[in-house]
Amino acid sequence: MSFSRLAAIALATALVAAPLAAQEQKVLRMVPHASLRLLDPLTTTAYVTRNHGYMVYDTLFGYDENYVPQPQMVSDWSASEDGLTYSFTLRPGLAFHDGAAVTAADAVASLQRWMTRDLTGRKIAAVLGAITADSDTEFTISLTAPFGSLVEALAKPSSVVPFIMPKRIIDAAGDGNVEEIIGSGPYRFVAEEFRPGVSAVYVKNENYVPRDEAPSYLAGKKDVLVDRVEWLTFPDDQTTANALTKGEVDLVEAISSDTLSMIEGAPGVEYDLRITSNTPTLRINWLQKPFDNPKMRQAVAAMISQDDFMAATVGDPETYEVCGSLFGCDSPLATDVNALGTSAPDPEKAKALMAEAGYDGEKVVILDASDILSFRGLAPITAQYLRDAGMNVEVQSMDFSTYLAQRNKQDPVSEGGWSIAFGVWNSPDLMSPLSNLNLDTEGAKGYAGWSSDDQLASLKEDYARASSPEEQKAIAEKIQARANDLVFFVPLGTYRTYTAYRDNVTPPLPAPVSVFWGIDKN
Amino acid sequence: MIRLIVLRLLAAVPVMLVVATFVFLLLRLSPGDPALVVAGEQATPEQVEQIRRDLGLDRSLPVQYVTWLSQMAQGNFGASTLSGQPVLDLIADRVEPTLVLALVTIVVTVVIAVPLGAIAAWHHDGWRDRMVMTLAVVGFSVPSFVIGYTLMQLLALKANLLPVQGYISPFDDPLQSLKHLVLPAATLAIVFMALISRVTRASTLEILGEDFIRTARAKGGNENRILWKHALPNAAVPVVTVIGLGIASLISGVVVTESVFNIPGLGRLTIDAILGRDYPVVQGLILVFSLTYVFINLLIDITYLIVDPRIRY
Amino acid sequence: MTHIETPSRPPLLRRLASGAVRQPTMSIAVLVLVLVVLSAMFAGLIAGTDPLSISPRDRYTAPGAEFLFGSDQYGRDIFARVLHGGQISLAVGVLAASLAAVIGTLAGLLAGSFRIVDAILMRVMDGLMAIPNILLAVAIVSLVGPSLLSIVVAICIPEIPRVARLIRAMVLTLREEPYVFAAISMSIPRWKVVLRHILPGCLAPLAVQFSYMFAAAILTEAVLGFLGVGFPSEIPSWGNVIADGKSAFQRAPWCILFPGLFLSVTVLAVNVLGDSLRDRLDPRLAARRRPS
Amino acid sequence: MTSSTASILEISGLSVALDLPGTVRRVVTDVALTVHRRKITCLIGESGSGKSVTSSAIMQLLPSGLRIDGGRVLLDGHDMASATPEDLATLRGRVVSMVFQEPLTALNPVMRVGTQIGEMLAIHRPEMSARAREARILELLGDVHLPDPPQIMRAFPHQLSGGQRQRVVIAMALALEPALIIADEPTTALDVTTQAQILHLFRELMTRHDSGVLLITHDFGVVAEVADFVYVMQNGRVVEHGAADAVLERAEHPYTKSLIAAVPGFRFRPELPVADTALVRAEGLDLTYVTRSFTSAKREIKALDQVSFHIDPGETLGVVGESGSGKSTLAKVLMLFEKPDAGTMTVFGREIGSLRGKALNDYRAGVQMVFQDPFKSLNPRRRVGHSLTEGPMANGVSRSEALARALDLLDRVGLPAEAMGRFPHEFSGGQRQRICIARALAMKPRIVVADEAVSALDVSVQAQVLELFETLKRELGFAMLFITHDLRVASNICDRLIVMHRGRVVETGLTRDVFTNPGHAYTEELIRAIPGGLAMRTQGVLAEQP
Repeated sequence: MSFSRLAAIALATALVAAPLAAQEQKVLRMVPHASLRLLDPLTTTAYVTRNHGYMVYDTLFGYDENYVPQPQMVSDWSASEDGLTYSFTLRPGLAFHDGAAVTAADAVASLQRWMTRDLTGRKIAAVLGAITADSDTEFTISLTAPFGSLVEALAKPSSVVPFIMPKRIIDAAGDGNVEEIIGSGPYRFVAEEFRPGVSAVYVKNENYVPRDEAPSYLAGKKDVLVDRVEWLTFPDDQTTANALTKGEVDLVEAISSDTLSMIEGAPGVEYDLRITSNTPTLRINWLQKPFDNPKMRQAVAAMISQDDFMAATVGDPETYEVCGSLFGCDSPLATDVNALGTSAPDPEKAKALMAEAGYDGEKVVILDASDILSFRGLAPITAQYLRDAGMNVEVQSMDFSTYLAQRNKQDPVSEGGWSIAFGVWNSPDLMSPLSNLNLDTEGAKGYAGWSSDDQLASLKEDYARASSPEEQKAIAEKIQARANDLVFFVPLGTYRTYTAYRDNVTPPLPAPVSVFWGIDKN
Repeated sequence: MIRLIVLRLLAAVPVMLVVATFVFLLLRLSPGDPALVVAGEQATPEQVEQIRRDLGLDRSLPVQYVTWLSQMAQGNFGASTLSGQPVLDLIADRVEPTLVLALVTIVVTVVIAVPLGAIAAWHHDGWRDRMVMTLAVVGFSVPSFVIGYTLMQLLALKANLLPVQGYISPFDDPLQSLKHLVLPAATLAIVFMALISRVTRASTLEILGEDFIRTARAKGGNENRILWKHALPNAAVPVVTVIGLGIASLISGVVVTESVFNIPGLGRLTIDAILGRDYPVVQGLILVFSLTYVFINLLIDITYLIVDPRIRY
Repeated sequence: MTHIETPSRPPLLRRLASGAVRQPTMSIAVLVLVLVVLSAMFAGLIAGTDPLSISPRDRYTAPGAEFLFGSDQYGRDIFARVLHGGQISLAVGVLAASLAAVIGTLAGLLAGSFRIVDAILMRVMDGLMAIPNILLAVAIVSLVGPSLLSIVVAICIPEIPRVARLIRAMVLTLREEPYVFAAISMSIPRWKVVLRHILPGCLAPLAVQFSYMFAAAILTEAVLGFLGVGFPSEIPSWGNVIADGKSAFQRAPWCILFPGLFLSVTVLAVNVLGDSLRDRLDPRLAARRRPS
Repeated sequence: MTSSTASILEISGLSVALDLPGTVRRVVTDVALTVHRRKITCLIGESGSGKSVTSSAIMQLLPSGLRIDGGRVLLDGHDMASATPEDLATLRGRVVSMVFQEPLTALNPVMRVGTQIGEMLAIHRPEMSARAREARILELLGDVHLPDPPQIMRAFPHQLSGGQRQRVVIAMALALEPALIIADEPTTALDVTTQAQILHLFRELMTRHDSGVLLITHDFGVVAEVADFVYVMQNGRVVEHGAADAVLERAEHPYTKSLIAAVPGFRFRPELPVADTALVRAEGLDLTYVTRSFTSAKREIKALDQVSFHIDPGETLGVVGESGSGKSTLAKVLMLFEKPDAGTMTVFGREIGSLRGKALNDYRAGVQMVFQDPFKSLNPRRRVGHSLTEGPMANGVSRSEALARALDLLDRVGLPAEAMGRFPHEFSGGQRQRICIARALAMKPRIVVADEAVSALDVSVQAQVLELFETLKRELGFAMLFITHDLRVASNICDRLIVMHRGRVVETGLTRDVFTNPGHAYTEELIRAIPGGLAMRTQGVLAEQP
């Protein structure tokens, strides 16, 4: 009897509660591509935190679909003739979620913090004269040397993004992370409902004033059409697909073409190829034998066929392409000069190069992060091709955390070091020679792989100073030619994943990072 | 009884210290670096160094250990390196789903598996016995995630009876909560039932050979009474023991089930924390697990006192 | 004291042999195991192809003449991977169970024989028991990296306390047996008493436990694969072949069907064998079969 | 109601078969048997004779594998052999009830005693009110002379002594005043003094409740004590039956005769000359067992309380007493399995507490033990030859020498040389006990400790083993500490006796003196309680050994 009573109560509660909840609110339940844990987008380069940043924060500029920066929070801006002074005016009516108006001081504080934390930001900091708030809405950046891509940098969608945060929160954070997640973006973050690794909740920012221009990538109007967005992390893609099929979630940010086969043809489910593309890259350890010798690196490059990698790891030819550009093929800088990996493996060439380099069977250690889906297959395929060329290859598998630590070790291979490792990049991260970490030239102090080349370093400085797109493109071609001679990195192809959603949800807007404004649910 | 409880909890301290130290060393000596995990793949060395300082990972191992122990002694479990949230909050947030799932599973299992095992023993070598034992051995032989996917396909997708995934608190919406619990609990229960029904059968079988069962049969009356009134209560001690010891393996099962059915519980939190080298969270969790283990053993001991008057502490 | 002559227990091997005749399920289980072991041992010979050989163009080929069990996402031969995977999975099972049995037995014998060791050792065992086994395994594998050794160790460590407890309990019972007293009174050295008179008495329950651990180890390896901390795909095992094929569950069901079948049938056979062993070897249960 | 002497159980042509793989074996063949009201009918036989199977068959409580293969079991007009489960449900407990051998295990350990008795009433008299039922339980507990019935009723079985538990079982059996009570060795597991009380309780209650009793036993002493009629079984058949007195006095069947003859009577041994130096001299031994569980207050049991004794060379010192008297502890102290808290024990001229290393090994070799249970005292996984040679070889005897010694001893204990290669399970209980003796003697001990060494054996075997001890002692000249609860056995083999009671030595002296002229009330009580009483006593009393 107690059970039936309980059931009756439960039923009654459900009947009363359900319509109340459903009527009033449009809730978009979506599955992000990874679980959100860190909330400060300036602390981590994790893409999921960057996407969270675009929900909560706004940017001064945003890229449009032609990868041209357009003002977003800024209404007017100007640059002096000599390219040393930039003035910006903020749009009127901008307000943070706590009600405070967005002032130039906030923008200045945000940019200053960003310049200590971002690679490109730091490059700007190196030539920074002063950054000052001139009034509540106006601020000026003055440089000691020209930095042609300053506005591109402020629009950069690759992590770490220069989001605008309240100065008081930045001041409170000091060296550490921001404690309060308050921005001026289209959604308000509900801190009380945040469950790290499980779910994050955003509600519509009622006070948000969108721009008038039509939405175009990260520029233009950011309309919020739903009341609430719930990010639900799924540890298992099969379950994700099933949940979408049953309508338990409305949208899945990223779904691989293999998983897509599970929902293809399911009633009520639609899907699109995402704009964002991913590029797995092969990175070589320049410090240690045998790859301290460029010839050996060229031998590796000679064995790489992007097509084979893509066919094996992605499969569906609709979703991948062979791309000879180090900046990604979506980039305005895309070029085929001296491309790597665009032809079939050439064992003869590789063997000749190895002989020239005097390769003597030194061990080649390939690092493999076995728990990361997007890394699957990269190490074994590389291993197979390099073995075909006659290298003595060993694959070391580990979880991602160990992988990151292992990849930071500069020791010789015989003492636990590594030779070849991988990375998987969102297209915006490769797009600019300045922010593309794989083109790092700082050697042992720089990005894992520790590539260095003075010639490339000065080319990058030229690029930073270049003032026109044409000039930039020309320098970029030189950069690619030089980088590929020395084999800074080898792109392994470019692929796209799908975004899948219920048919009562309007298709997500295209953008190089996933954005969730402009989505409606009926 | 109170004496028992107090002494047990005191005895738990060395156990937990052993576990905590073991885990501390295991984690700190491992190759992973939480600063790198936090910084993300594209971070520069400076960024990583900054984070490492923030997390206090630049200090020597003994200093870290002492700091951690003294914090622990003050009830301060620290904050997650991955999310910056207090460890206790994180754990508290994830306890309920795991606890509810485990409890439902245990109840379902005990209600079904114990009678099944007893019936199998009663009809030893008969068709009922064979059937129960076959089911049990099959339940034992299929990976739990396969059982989970299969149930999901059949009951959630094909038959459309139940939701695929997720967790809803019974305190918010009992009916929905129950619906969401059916599949994960069934998945877990199939494995756990296999274990419990086997143990129940074996211990009942043993008890059925005891002299007092003959005494009971000599009394006349319905034979079923002997099974339920005489054999089963006596078989309870080993069954209770196995249920108790099974909790640890149940939590292991929960890890997989939580992944399959997307339940935000402790298992997933632990895996994420281990893979993300979130030391404070792992250490906090391990202490929670040890405490649970001690607590469950205490419960078992108290249950012994209830089911078997011969046991005195 | 009873005056009824209880039938005594014939030696182990004969009991097993007679069991096989009387219990057809047991014979089938043994047959299945023999076949699986043989197929794994001669995997190279039977499969003919390299389980690691990648052939991107043959992605997800359905089972047929070219690939008996089909191919996976990298165009690798699943038949070869399953057979070779058997080597690894069976090795994990045997090694993990053996290691746990040996260490657990040693710990149990020590704990059962010396009081001080007992107090310390059993606290440590309690500590190990407190950590859910999968989580401990995940921790160990992710910390030292997946290899045959680390996975075997990771799987075996949580089993050690169980064996130790079992053996300890057996020792505590056996050391009260008059024949042990007799041996001590004949000034036979302690270690010989343990080796000759106590250890052999523990072997029967240990054999049963071994079979369960063996089965559990194979399953745990699969679960580790599922959680992403199993063997790297360079080392095929049933667990990681299933894990690799998981995402293609609907598109290429053969990717998990065949390894899953091999795994489950093997585990099933081992469990059946374990149950039969227990029924045969457990004197209390065995006595029930033979009325006095 | 039938008249008081009418038969209530009539078994005719009963056969019970054991199904073995591929074959069927009869364990009971063509048994005919009658039990009358107010009479005790004894069914006697040695292990394997089929007596217990017969009694189980009456209640249809045969272990699995056994089945009734023919014949009729007429119980108060109902044929039990063909009774349906429904019939059995009403007949069992109401018309026939049973008392089992092991009172320690016959009661459900997790159920209160009162509930277990009440269950009988609840099953067959569901109309009875709870209050009436409780009254009846109290009445029954009083009937079986249990003290403080209200308290006993709420007790759990483990809180009662063995004798008390057996009374509870009897109370349960009597609850519905059944026509027939079957008692299967009801006193075997009890101490002698309790044994006598229980036997008399049967007689008393049977008369009061107008029931008949079928008493299964292996002990002619019990027959002599209480039986009206006796049936003797051997190999599944009744070989002789009749009025108890008649059978006891004029047994016709040779088996019956041998059984009666095998019952040890009192036979005292000639006095030994007093030796100058004792082999063993114990002074003021104290040993207290403290059970200190983790959480509860400690409990103390005084196992030895100021025990002093000595053993002369070549002498057999008997230690008699009931369970818990401390006699086994004494053996353990001598074997160095236990250490006394106080007192000294000097053996072969040395204080044994301080022995270390080689001296300890030598001492151990000189004192060997024969245990009670022949089934547990040999390692089941080792061949007899191993068991016999292991000890000597561990003590430096060469392999060939150890083998020769083992063969010699096997011969002496009456076993063939092939026994060396066999496993213990291939031997009967008596044979195993012979092997155990040989194993002990292989160490060439100067003292053999025999702890209830013949108690688990059938009477006929018992006599042979005692005989063997006697012979070997004469040939090899060791001294013995012989522990037994059976005074008749003690009288046969011991030169001197010490009587123990609750850890204390209450009497000590030459065997004959102790028996004929007991100096302590407890000794007297022990002697009085010997089953068979006068009948047995007159038969063998004072028969001196040559």
